[in-house]
Amino acid sequence: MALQAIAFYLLAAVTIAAGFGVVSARNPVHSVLFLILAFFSAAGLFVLMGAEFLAMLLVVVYVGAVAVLFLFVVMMLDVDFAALRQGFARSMPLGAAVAGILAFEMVAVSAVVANRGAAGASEGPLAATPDAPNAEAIGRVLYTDYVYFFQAAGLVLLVAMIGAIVLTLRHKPGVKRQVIADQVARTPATGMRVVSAKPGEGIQE
Amino acid sequence: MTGILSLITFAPVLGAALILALRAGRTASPRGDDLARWIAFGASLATLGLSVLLTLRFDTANGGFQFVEDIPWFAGLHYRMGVDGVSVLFVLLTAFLTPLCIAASWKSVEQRVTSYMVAFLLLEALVIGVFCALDLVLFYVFFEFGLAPMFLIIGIWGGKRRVYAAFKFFLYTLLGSVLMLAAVLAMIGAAGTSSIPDLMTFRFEPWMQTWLWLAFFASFAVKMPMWPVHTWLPDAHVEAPTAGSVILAGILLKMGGYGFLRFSLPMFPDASQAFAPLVFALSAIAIVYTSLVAFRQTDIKKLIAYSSVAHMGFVTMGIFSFDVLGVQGAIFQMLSHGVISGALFLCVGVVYDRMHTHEISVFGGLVNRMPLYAAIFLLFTMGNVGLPGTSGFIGEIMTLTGVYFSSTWTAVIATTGVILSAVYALTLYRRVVFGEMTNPALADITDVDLREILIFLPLVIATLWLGFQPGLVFNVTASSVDGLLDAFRTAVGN
Amino acid sequence: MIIGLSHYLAVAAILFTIGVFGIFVNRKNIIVILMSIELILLAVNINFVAFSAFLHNAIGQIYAMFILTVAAAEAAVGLAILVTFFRNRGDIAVDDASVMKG
Amino acid sequence: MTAQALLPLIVFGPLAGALIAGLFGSRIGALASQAVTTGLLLLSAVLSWVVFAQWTWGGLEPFTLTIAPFIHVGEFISNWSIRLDGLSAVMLVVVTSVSALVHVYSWGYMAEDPSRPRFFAYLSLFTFAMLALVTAADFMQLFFGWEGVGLASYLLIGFWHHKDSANAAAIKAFVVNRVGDFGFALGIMTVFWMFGSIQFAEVFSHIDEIAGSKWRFIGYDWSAIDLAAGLLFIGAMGKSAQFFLHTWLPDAMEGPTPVSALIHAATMVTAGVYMVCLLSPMFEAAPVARDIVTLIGAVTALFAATVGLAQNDIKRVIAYSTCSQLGYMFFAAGVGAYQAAMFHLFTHAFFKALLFLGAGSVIHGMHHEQDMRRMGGLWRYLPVTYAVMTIGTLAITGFGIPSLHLGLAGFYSKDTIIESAWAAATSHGGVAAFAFMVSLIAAGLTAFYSWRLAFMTFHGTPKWAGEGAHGHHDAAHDDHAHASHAHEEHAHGDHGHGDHGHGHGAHTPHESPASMLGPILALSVGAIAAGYVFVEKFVGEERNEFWRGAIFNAPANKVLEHAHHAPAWVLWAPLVVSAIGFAAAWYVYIAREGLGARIAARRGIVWSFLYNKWFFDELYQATFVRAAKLLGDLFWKVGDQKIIDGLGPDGVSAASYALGRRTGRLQTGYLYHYAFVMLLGVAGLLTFALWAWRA
Amino acid sequence: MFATDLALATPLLILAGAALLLLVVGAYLPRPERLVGLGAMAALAASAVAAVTGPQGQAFSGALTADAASVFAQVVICLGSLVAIPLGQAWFERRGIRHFEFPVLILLAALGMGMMAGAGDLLSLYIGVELQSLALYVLAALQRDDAKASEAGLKYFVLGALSSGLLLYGASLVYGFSGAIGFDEIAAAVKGEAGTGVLFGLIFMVCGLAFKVSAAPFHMWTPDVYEGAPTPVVAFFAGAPKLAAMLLFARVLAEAFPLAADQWRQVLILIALASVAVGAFAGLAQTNLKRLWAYSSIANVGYAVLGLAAGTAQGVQAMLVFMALYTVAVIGFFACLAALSRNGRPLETLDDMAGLFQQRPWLSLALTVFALSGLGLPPFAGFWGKYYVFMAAVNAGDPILLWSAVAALVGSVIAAFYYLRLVKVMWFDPAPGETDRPPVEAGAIAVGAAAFTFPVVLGLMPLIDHYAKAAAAALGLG
Repeated sequence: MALQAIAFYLLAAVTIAAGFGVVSARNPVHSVLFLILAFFSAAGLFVLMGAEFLAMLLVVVYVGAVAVLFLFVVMMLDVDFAALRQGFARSMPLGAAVAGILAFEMVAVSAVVANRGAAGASEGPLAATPDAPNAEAIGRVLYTDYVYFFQAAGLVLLVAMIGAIVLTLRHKPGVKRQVIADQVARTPATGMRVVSAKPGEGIQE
Repeated sequence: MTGILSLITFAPVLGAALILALRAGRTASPRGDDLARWIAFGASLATLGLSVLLTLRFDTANGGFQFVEDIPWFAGLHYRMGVDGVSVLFVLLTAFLTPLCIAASWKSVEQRVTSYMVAFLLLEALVIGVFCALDLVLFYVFFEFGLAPMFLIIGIWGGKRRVYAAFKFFLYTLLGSVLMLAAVLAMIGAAGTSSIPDLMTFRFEPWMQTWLWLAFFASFAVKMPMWPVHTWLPDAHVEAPTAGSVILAGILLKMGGYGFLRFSLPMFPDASQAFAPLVFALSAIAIVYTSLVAFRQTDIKKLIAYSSVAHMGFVTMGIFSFDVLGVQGAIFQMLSHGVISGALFLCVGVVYDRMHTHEISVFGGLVNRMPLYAAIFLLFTMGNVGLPGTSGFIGEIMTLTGVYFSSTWTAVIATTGVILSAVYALTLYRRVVFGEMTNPALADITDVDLREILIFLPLVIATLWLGFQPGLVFNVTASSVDGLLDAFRTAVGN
Repeated sequence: MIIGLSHYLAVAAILFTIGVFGIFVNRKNIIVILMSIELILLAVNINFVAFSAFLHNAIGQIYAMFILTVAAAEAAVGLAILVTFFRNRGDIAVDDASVMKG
Repeated sequence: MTAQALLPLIVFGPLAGALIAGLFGSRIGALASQAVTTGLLLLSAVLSWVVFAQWTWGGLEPFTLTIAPFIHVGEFISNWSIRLDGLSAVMLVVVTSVSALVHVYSWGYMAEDPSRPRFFAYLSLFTFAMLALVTAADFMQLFFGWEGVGLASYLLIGFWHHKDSANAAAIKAFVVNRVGDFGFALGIMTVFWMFGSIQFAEVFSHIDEIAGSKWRFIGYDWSAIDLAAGLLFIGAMGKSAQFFLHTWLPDAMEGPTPVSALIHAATMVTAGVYMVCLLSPMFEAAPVARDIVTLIGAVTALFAATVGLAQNDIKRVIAYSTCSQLGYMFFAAGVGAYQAAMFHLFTHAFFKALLFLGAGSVIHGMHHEQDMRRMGGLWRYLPVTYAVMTIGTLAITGFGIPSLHLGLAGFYSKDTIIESAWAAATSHGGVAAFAFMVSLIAAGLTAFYSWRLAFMTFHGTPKWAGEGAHGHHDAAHDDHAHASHAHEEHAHGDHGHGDHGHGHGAHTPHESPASMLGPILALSVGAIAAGYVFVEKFVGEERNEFWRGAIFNAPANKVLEHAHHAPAWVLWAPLVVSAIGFAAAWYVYIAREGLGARIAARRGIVWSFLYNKWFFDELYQATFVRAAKLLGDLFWKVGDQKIIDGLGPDGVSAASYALGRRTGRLQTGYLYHYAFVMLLGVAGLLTFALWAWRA
Repeated sequence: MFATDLALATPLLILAGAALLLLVVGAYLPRPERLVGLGAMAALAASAVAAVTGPQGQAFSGALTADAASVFAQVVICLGSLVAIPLGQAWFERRGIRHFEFPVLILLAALGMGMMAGAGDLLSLYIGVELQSLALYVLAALQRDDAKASEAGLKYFVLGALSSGLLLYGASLVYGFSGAIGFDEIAAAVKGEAGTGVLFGLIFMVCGLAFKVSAAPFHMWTPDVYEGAPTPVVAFFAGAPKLAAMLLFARVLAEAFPLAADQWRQVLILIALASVAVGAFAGLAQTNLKRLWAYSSIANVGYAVLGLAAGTAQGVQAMLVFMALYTVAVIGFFACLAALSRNGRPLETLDDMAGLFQQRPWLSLALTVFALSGLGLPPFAGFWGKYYVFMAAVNAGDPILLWSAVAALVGSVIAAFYYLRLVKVMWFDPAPGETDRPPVEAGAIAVGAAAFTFPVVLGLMPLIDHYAKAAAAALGLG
């Protein structure tokens, strides 16, 4: 139990510290790195709670894709970082105060009432389906009970795709582009021409 | 005869639609403008004809609602129309004044004639609707919708500060009205019906009556207007075109008094009685205060506008005397004021058309070049003063007498209005009509022409006829007023 | 010392606040704001997973999984918009995004 | 024809004339208008006399013709009707006779005026209104006539509407009358609520029941009937130009002189007296009101007489004289001698109309000169006028021999009043005693100013410009007169003479045409004989048969009986004081000609006080007019604009707009601010929830 | 079983299928815009028809509800989306932007809205909201070469994501403390006394949803986004999405927390009054009409929320009627703006509208109708919406609510000023110059919407009343 507690506190502290790092780092690249750290440690917390599949997902999807995407955009946008180092705003104390109140309320409510609701009945974190691995438990329902959401989530991703393309894809005139369909549709007949080269004359075009 | 009320109400709309159909989207042309004028005039005359028919067919012995139409609408609301003795004459007054207004605008409105005529006809329809509606929400719809055409009439065809005046008019009135809307909703919620006849017999809880009364009061007091919410009126009048002023003073102000009679008294009798001292105080203040203010005005229209406020003070006072004299007098005063103040504004319009100003100081000595005009103006000035023999007198003396018993104080203070009205009205007349003609610009001013005479003639006849034979009105209103007051007395228990 | 539900909720709450804080305290870089949003979503995920674990049902985890999915989509759209913005302005300073106001 | 058939003709004849002349005057021309109105009026007058004769000698019984309903609301019932009784019979002849004569007179007097149709229309309209007044059977019609004559008065005073002073005077007359009507209207209301009716007959029949009741009025409990009578009397004060509300009458002289004769001497101004007499049943039950009537009447009689001493405008002198005589009538009524009041009203109509028309003749002859200081010696040029004016003066001063019981008209009526006052004073003392003393003093003053007028106008050296060659023998005096005249012009802007500019100086005074002299002569007959013929009918032994209940005397009221038994000194005293007045006037204006002007030039306190009419105009100007203007401006510029608009629509809209701007500024365009606001919202709602839900 | 689910989801399936199909079509045809547009319109119409004619019940174990309320919403959503397509396509085309994706995104957004309208649990709530939101973010920034549009998109996105975070956080708490995500189950779990945790979560969810309907204090994005986003897009997302979000709002409150009505009513009243106040006051100082109408929409949402705050079936009905009528009016208004330009420059400020009545009488008449409707002048549609809302507030029997309604009414008077100013400018002021000939489709939509707002609405009210009542009844509040 103690080990679990140590692990929790460690991971929790890192998560929070990394989160703070994300918002306070002056260099956006550092922010991304902090974000990755936060994801990792959060994944650790997931494991502590017995959600291994989700922890995995977090690392793979988030760190592997989203965070890298961030990093990619940060690099791509060639922002003048020197100009961005102006740090926090003057009104930060007020903001911090309000944020503090919010945090206090949230934590307090969580702490005070956590054991009152439905979740409060249980003694500790347990796997939802003790007889099956985490991944399997999710997999069983995902395509049956939750097919509606599954499909909808697909459409969400589709929207994201369309959006990303519509917003960023540019058709610059005069740029030669690869047209795969054309390439695939190419047949020997169109791709090559048999020319009979007469000796001594070469190919005359 | 069922359906005649809808016909009267929507006849002007049909006229407006016809104008739009024939003129919409075309560029203005003299012939097209004339067409619009004639259609509007015809439509308003048709409405007048129907209204006269309505009044003739009206059974004066019946104190209840007549010519009732009732079509269910939605959410418990009905399209329900009907008139009783209190309202039928207001319908007639509206139908009577509108053709005169259109005729009065014949030459003075040259810009955007089509829109003007449409707005005017729409206004007429809505005002008639107010007086005919027997469903609370329907009433509110007509009551409020009327703001829009009036807003446009003031704003488009008005004077220099027309925008300010139009906004002031609209927002002032709207503020009062939304409070009334809240009360309307509360009433429907509490009584479960929006039918005015049903609500007239429904007894609201006394505490609720208080609030409802106040909310309705907010609206009607602004509309009347009562002191101290009268300040929109002078501005609106000064800036409005002549016909707009006529309708405003002649009819729109009456909607407030009509509202008191139709709603406050029968539906909230206890509150009405409790608040009568308030109304008395405000009325008395209004009469003295606005009369004194009128005395100091330098603009003819503003002066008449302030005098309207004073005259409406008699109306409110009379209504809340809960006495047959007071109530009958108040109704009479409203009708009479409709005719007289309308005529006075038309009088101003005559000189405005010629000089394009209504500053008093510009005029003087008009009698020398415009004797007929001077005579007409004099008659209505005397009507405004409340000279016996004109309709103005009857309303004043009746309301005063009605109030005298309930509140002698109020009557005494209000009676000073009789003196003050003479002061400001005669001073105005003197400064405009009498004296030497000193302003060279007036040298070529012409007397009223045939068209103007024909406009004034019905008003002259009405003023004098009602002055000598007020029974014309009282016979129509008597049964309904008696019924109203009987119910009131039963309700308050004495 | 038992690590209970409230511990996890507290971590999530703090992380959430940091995320929110990051949005309005960062004046210069929009991309950090996008990252702050990711932090918020992470906090929410911690919540869901924690509840799921303590409730002994899988709904929370599935919910969290969908959040992850949608968050990825959101990040994609967000970054796409950011790129558009950058192309128009040549910068991604937060203060730049204030043409429209009042 | 019966009286019932004649009465409508009498009443509506003038109306028809007014309408024809008024509406079609410009079409049918001046002459036709004059002919129609005058003809109808003459007809009316003749018929009135027929009716009056029937009443006086034919034993006609009182009746009321109902013509049409007027107002029928609840118990408030009024009809258009014609009431005939002793009072209205008297008034009918007075009104129609004087009016007819004035119509005729105006043919000559107004001959040069371009607006004659209008003038005659107004005159006839006035006559109609006056007839409606005197034949009213209820308070509403009474009020209708009351205000109708006010309207006509307004129109006629302002007849020369290009004259600013005339317009001002017209408004003043109307407004001051309105002040009276304020009381009148309240009085009617009191009557209505007390008696439940406004019909005279019904009201009078219930007086006994109501006599003791109280009415709470502006904070006090009043004896209801005193209150009603007192309020109604305020109306009478206005119409009859009694003290406090008298200021309009002298100014009303701005109107053409025939108007002054008809309206402001003979008829309209007596309406108040008529009303008090008509309401004698009420006043008999209202002792306090009667005392007020007596007091006001007496004060007016004295006041107006004193002011009349110092005036220079010929018409104004007569106007103040009228005012003073009306005071006599009122205190006569106040002491209970309603018959005497009516009698004086009757005789006064003749001689005062005579005086006015005579003055008009003088003015006409002098080419619209009205200032007596520029007259003098006119008897030679205007002999007929001089003769009739002398008759009028004798009549007004009440010349007659008490022992023979023979005199001019004023002698009978005025002496009856003085004797009645004496009678009342002996039985009640108090106010009546004051009235008696005043009546004697005023009689002396009357004699003084009346003779002063006669002397200044007809005797002495001519001072009009046409005689300028020998008028300038006393250069200093003349300059002085002019200077003082200029001063007067300056001090009293309302005293302008728009029309006389062309006139004086160029022509010799001339006698008036026959159309003017005829009516004057006719009136002089009345001034001589009216008293002698009717004294027994009106106030003598035959009075009860004559009035036949139209005037009510309480059983306790024996004033007239006592008056008939007044001691000799009371009978002789008026004659004596009149003689003193005559002698004084003779001394000042004939024997020591120029003394009057010198007294005036010295501008003593007394003289100034009198000349400026006790400073009433100034007082009213400084209080009511100024207050109205100040309050009007205050309410308008501060009340409406600053407070109501400033705090109301303008203030609210400005505040809203400012708030809108601020709210808009919160919308900085910065993302972080937006996020911060959202966070504030979350935090706020959470805090609210924790607090409100006690969770 | 699964077939039943699919049958119930038919309206959504039509949209999803059409979106996918048209995407493919668009990708492979050389000039697909018109075809895709027409196809999308057909799909929307079909979806509406399917919703009306289709069966009702719960699908996917309660994740999707097809009931009278969702049908009501679906019809409005489909109509609102339908008109946005020709409006937007023509508008973009005139600016040389040819996106066949535009109709597809509209379809997907409509799908998201459909999911929201039929959401039966916290998860479909979230995914529906996100589907719709993401599509809208993209649409807002669609005019990608326009700095304002991309700024609008950015702000919308960032704040929208924040609000999603709030919503999710709330959802997590609700889930955690009730143990379920289905609305019915939540209601069953929290019956009796709702715990603080659940209510805390509820507040977060309310905040998130308030953002979606742009209620104060979560409204800050609205003016900026309305101003920056392409006008037809604004026409689209100022209308139907708000109705969907409001219905979702109602579902959450009515189906998951019916017994906590006394608590959430207070929160809603606060939000409503704040919205009305912000909408009324901030609008006063605006000169840009799109911003102005943003504030107007904030105020209007305030009224709708007030109706919801009644916590009764009548309140829900009021909210639905209000939002339906408002949707038409707001689409019409922005259609007017889309139709109007002078020398190719769109008319956006108050001054631009000067003297419009002389030049474009029909469009300015339409704008007048929308303005008067906005200020709640009877008998325009806006009045009837308010009428229902206030009627509900009155009948709820809560004095606080009653006074709030009165306060909101007073707020409408303040707001009346800016509506009137628009009328004033168009009717009273002289025109600075000729306007361009308005495009047919925008003009037709504008005038049609105006005709609906007045007077057609008077005839249709019985119908709208009936269906809204049925819809409200489906939500099961008393």
